[in-house]
Amino acid sequence: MIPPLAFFVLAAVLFVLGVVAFFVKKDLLTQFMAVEVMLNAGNLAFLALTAGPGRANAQAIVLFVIAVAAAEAVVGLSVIVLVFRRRKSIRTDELRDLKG
Amino acid sequence: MDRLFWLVPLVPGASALLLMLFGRRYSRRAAAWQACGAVLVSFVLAAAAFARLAGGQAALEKVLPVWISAGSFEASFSLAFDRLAAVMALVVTGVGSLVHVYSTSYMADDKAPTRYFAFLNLFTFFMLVLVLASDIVLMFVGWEGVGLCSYLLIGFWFDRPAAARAGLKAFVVNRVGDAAFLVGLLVLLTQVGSSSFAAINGAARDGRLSAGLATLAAILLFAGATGKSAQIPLHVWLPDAMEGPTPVSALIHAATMVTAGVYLVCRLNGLFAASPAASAVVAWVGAVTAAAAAALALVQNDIKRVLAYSTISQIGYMFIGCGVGATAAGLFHLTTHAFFKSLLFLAAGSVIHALGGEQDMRRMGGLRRRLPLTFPAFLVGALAISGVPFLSGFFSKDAILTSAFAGGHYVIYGLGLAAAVLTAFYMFRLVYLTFYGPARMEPEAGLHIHESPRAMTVPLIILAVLAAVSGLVGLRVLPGEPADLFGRFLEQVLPRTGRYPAPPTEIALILAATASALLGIGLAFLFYRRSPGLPARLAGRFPGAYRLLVNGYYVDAAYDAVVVRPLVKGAGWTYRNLDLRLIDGALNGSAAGADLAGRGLSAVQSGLVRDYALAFLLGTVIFLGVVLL
Amino acid sequence: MSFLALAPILAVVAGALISLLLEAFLGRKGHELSATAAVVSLLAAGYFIVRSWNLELGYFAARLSLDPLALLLMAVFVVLGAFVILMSLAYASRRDIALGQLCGLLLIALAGLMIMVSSTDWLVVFLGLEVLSVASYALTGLRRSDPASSEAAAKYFLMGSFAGAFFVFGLAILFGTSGSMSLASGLSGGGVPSALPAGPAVGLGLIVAALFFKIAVAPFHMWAPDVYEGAPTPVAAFLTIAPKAAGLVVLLRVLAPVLGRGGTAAAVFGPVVSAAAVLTMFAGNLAALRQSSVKRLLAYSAIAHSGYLLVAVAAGDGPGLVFYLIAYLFMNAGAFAVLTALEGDDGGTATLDGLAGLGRRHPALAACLAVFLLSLAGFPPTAGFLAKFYVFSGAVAKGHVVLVVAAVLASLVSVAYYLKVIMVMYMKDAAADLTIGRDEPALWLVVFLCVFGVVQLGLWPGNLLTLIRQGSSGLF
Amino acid sequence: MNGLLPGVPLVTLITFLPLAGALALLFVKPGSDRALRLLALAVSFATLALSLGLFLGFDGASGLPEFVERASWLGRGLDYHVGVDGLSLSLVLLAALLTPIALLSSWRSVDRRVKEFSAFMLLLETGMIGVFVSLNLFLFYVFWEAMLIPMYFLIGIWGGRRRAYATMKFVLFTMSGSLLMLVGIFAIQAANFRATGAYSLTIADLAAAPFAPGLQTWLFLAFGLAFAVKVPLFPLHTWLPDAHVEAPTAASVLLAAVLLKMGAYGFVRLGLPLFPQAAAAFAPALSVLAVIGVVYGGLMALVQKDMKSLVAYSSVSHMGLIMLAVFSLNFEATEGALFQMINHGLSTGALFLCVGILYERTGTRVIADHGGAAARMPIFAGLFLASMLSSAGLPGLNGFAGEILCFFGIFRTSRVMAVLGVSTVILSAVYLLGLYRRVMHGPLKAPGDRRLCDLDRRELAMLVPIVVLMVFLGLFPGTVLRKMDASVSRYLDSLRKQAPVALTSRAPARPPLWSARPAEPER
Amino acid sequence: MTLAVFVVLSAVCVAAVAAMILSRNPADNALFLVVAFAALGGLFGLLDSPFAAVAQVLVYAGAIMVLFLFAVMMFDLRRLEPRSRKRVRLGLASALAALLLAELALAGIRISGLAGPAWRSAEARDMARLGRLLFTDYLYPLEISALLLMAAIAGALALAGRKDAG
Repeated sequence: MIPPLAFFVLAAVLFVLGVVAFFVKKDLLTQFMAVEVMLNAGNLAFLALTAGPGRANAQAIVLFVIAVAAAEAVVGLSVIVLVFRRRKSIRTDELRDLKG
Repeated sequence: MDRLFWLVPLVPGASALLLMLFGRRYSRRAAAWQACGAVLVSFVLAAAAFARLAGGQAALEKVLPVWISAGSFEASFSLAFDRLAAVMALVVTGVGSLVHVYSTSYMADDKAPTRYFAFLNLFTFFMLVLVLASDIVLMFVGWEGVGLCSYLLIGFWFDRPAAARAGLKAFVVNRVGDAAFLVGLLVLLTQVGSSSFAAINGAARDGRLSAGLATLAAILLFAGATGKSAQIPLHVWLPDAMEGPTPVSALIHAATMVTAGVYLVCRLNGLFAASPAASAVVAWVGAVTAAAAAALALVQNDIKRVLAYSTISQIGYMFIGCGVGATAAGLFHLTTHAFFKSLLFLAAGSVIHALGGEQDMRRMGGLRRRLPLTFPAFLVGALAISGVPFLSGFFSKDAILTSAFAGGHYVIYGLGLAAAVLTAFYMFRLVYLTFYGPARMEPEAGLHIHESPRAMTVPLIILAVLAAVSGLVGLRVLPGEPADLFGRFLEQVLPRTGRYPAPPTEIALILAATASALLGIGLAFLFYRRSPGLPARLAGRFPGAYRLLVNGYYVDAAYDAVVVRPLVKGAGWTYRNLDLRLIDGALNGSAAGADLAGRGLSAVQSGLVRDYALAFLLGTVIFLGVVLL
Repeated sequence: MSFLALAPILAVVAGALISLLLEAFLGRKGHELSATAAVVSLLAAGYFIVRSWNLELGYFAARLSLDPLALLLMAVFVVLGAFVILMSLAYASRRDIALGQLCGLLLIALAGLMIMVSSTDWLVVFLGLEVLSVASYALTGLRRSDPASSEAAAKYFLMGSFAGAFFVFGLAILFGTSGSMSLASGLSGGGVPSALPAGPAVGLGLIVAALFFKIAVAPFHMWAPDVYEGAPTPVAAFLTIAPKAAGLVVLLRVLAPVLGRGGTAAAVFGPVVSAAAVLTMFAGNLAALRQSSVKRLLAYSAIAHSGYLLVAVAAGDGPGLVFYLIAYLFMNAGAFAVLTALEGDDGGTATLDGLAGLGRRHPALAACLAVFLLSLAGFPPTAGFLAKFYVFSGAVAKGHVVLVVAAVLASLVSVAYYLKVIMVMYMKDAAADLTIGRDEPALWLVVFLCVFGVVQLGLWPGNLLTLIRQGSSGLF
Repeated sequence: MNGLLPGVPLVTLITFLPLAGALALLFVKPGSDRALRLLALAVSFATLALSLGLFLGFDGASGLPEFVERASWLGRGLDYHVGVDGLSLSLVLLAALLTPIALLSSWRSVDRRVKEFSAFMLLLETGMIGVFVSLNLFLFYVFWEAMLIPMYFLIGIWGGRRRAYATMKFVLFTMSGSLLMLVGIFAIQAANFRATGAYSLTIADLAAAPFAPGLQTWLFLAFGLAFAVKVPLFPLHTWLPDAHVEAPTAASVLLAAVLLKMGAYGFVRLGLPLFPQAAAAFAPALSVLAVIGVVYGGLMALVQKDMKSLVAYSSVSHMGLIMLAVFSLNFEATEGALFQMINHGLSTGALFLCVGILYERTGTRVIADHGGAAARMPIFAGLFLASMLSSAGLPGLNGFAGEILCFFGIFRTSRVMAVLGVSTVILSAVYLLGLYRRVMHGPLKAPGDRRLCDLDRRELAMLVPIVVLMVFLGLFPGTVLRKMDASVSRYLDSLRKQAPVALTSRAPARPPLWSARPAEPER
Repeated sequence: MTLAVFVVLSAVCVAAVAAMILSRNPADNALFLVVAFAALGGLFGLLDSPFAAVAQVLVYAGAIMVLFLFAVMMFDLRRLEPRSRKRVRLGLASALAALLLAELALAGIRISGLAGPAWRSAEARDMARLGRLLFTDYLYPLEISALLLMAAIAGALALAGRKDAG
């Protein structure tokens, strides 16, 4: 059988890939997608690391994380809409009026 | 009345206070009268107390409340009128009264007579405090107080830059001495545990004060005395002090204040007696000063500066006396000098007055007949200071030189004798240049020459009489016999430590002294009456020596180059480099550093989310690294 | 165990709903009403908080427990909420912000905060944090006409969700290895472990990093200046205080037992917290030196204060932390209130030069700002001083001398820029005239209350101190 | 204790009356400058009157604080605890005396924002008095630090051209010291709690329970830095000239006269008693710094071009002497130092007033722009001179009485230091009278300047009392000294008890230096 | 068998994410993520978590990612991203990411019991139990989630609602 470590390492890889994606991508939307990858890696880790009754709890928690992701997605998309309306662009690097 | 001797200083003091407080409300005349009156009252009180002493009482004492006290330090307002103080007090109030009276006329046309009289009274007050204090700390009050008054009066015409500068110089040079005085004071206070003169002298005599410390303290105090009494090396202020009004020169810079150093040494005779080394220093400084200053007087053209150098030289004599153990003789010379030197100054003042302020002897001459009272008075003074027999200076100077010789201080004696020749010479140079020969003043000034009013001439006459006869109190019935009147009177205060020479020696010494006086006068006659071109030729022959004398041995220049300028320059350099550049620079630098750090942080805060996330990631990685390792 | 424990949170949530609904149905007319409803709900919440004092209420199997610390913090949030609403009344209409939405979102955020501080369950804390975050993103972007506002919202959102993912991952590891969601689990399991258990430690590390982000601790702080500057000013007042307070309390609840017990865990987390504190203080203060916008300056100052507050965490000093937070509430809210008043109609925030001559033209306002700044700088006899005194003295008592020396040096740096503001207000002459709306009684009320709080807490915090000490006596 | 007015919290009243006055000022209608000034003046005079009452009612036989008031304030040792003893009594009086004078000095020169100015002056007075009367370390610190604020505003708002730089320097410099002192206070609190199990910051308690030597060293350094900056000791003095030059006259007066004393007072009240062993160990090093300050300040004063910075550097020099005396750790020196603080307060205060008077008339403080003013202003010339002479330590004036005690005490501990310290006698004469010559003497500069008139009544009212006091204290220093005696010997006893080795080895000459006077020699 | 499934699913997952990183087309990005999340759902299934797996596929892959896809269309992001020019930052970020991965892996290795055989969990497959759990133990979080969604809606309304909504 597959040891939990494999799942955990997979989760870690996905998480780090999400991080890398966050840095590589250049618009708000895709960067947020990267964050979603990280969140999912978290979910995987939840399930991978728990055993027995714990994994039932972990499933419940995963549900909440998904809810969080959904909520963030909603607000996030509206923030992005807001930015897009003002600037006609959602390039992250163009958001640098505030600095210094 | 003699019980009230402690009022002697207070009366002029009160008068000075009133004059200073209500200066504007006084009329000229009222101020003058009050000032004279105060000093006269004080003179009368002093005389009464003196009478009491003469009646046999040892001393009058008055301890007013404790003044400064903390722990083992205590100083009190304690006054004592012993025989030493009595002599000095009489001189101060006596000459002081005359100078006050003289001033009423001399300063009649001045802008601020009230201020003048206030300062003069204040001076009298401090001088009397100095004299009467039986506590050395209290004496220091008078000591510095007279210095202050000297400063104020030298700079009386403060709108003249030279006067202001001279006043400052006097004060600062005095302060240099006073700093040494203060250290000496500290040595005594901590070692003796009391500030009274009796205790200090007592401790020195019975050996509680070790010889080394006694020497240290004595030399430090004497350093203070050299400042006040204008001895080498702190003599530089006195010639400049002639910027002050002439009566002031007469009182302060001739008769009283400048002799305070001598008085101090007399006061502390126990201490100095306990330290032969210190006494030797005193004698040597006195001797060198006497000769060197007399030489300087030779080349002065300003009538008052001649007298100023003369004063320095004469005080040197007094110190010789104190240093060789003839303390009473020193004090005796102090007394006679007070009379004849104030006489000379006041007479010179009369001359200056007559010439409308002219002080340069090269523009005088032939005044003999035009100032019929001043001239004889001056002449008496000149003869007295030159040591012409039977005038006061002869007795006092001789007493000192005799003691020096008898004590085996032959070099000192030789210097003194040389100084005597020089003294006679420059005094008569002065006499000849001023009163004889052709009139060299501006024709304009020559028209107004007149004899001074009575308020000025009467003091001259009185002083002339005193200068002539006061030496008699020092007359010894027989040579070799210690019982001269003056010395006997002071015996209990100033025990004589030196020896007297054998009578034949003494007669020889007297003759030598007389001869030197006459030699000096004769030379002056030769140089300035017979062949007036001689001095210039002599100066041409020895230009180096002449320049040395004219420039006062370059002492002022040396001080300027060695002390003053390096100090000011160094301070300026330090200020610019240490305070402004280094310390402030470090401060401003750290502020700039903080600013720079802020600038760096601002630059990092680029506004790019990517960078922010990078920082976040960095933090996390480090954090986790710490956790895992 | 009582349903009553939910009352404060419910009151706030109800208020939020009512405000939002009023806004939705009445539009512009609903502004006043929704604000009133919000304030009323806050009053109700306040009432419930006071009522719950000393009752040790709990609910949901202790996932919600109203211990004194939670109640104190809830009270702080309620007061802050009221302040922000009062500050916004005129501001919102000037800036074209729907007041009802602002009130509603604010109340939701408050509810999130209350949830965070009243639980010892990581899941609840996480969810509360997300409620807070989601509402905060929206609050930040509320000035829809202002590009800065939306930029701030975007940055906040992006960074917030990024940090949130770390939280989740950390939580996963923590939960997976300790099997429990309790704050007290993991490292504080049992006894003194000789070696650090890797799983919980890493999990906790990730979570703490996420919390540091929320508290704006260097180097996780970089979003903060931009967001604080871009957010509507009353919201900025909220953001500089509330999330920080909640995050710190959570941090304290987690770390105080760990650090207090010593051992390897303390040896690892203690220095990390201390180092972060030092870094934060200096990063905030040094960067603030060069700011020309007062708002941004205060933003950096807020970061620096996170550093000071972390000192309390490092020392495990609950009472000190709470007192500092309360003092900070008054001084910072006050400063932002004045800033709100100073904002010109053109929408620009006050620059340093714009403050020139304020002392002459609006002496009262300038004086109040001066008081707040002096308090932030930590001059006696203000609340800021006493707060620093308590926190730093607690830290020294625990042996953190170097940390405290660094802290005082940092606050020395801070004096430079706080005083610079004061100097400009009083010592420079005005370049341009500043018009200030005078008909903002609510704003004045906030300013007055804050001044009162700052002075009162500085001079005579009497009962509050007792309350705090009493409240935290059982916890640490 | 409080025999004068039983039941009246006199010290509290004195401390907070000015604060109340400052608050009252805020309610006076703006614009009525005269009313504002009069109110402020009245309050400060009332404070002065109460302080005089305090002074007269002070017994001083026990050496313990009198008029003690104590109340619990913040708990855990942070109490409100005030009172005066011999060390602080005269300083309270000094602060109370100089505030009304400083207010008078600003009557005309400060014409903008009179309300704020007066309020800040009164606040400053509360701060100053508070520092002196605090018997609790926390309270002390609160006043110490709070006092910076009014000073900051006074210089910052009413100051000269470079006031921004000067205030910032002043505040940051001072705070860098005092913040470390704050850390020291924390450490004391912790150490004391560890030792006794009780929270106390009462100074007397802390002095009674000595700290471990290692701790003492650090604590002394922390406290010492704060005090040394304030004094200011070389090389921490550079804030002072800048602050003075930029400050308005009134602030300069209080800064020089009272604020600097806080540093020296801090050493006497806290630095030495709390950490006697460390203090004894550091005393030689600090003495060296102090004596460097004496000479250095004097030399720097020589080359200043601005009257105020000249006087400021003279303060550096004089405060150096006071510190030297403090570190000499014997009775005479300590009493001399405390007395000299008063004297320096009076003389330097007066000097700044005089400079301010000249500045008001001519609009310049550059020495070279002045000259010959004595001709137009004879009364002023006299008072100015008297102030200078007091500062230069002319015997008969107060400065001498203090100076000689200091010298005496220093000499007993270290002769070299005393000799170096005596140089101030020369230097102060040079720079002060040199200033006088350049400014007051010589030909009149700008003779057509009508503004150069003599003092008016207001100016007389501020200078004359100080000068009278200089003379009075010069003649009757016992008035002040006797009130100190018991406290000073108590202070030294406690030092000796805790650091016997260090103290006796430094002054081996004779048995107890601090209490009894040696057997009277013949008199 | 399971091993094969695991290998395939994880390979798909990682590959999809990697493709998403490398692809410069936003629309493709979203689609890659759908794939990745679906695969992840499968992995959840492998972990005895059918509920999570379903939720993952339905909510994530189904709902959220579709939302993203719409957003991509809406913002007209179909054109290609420009290539990054800030290589230094990217390199730094990658290095840090690699370090992070190493740290996480290290932690995983250190966590005891992970390397052993897989944990099976019958309880986790009991949906009824899970339902009960959600409405008893997790009632409070559930309610908070409700609040969270409310917050999200309110926020979305406030930010992106009609302009005259206020």
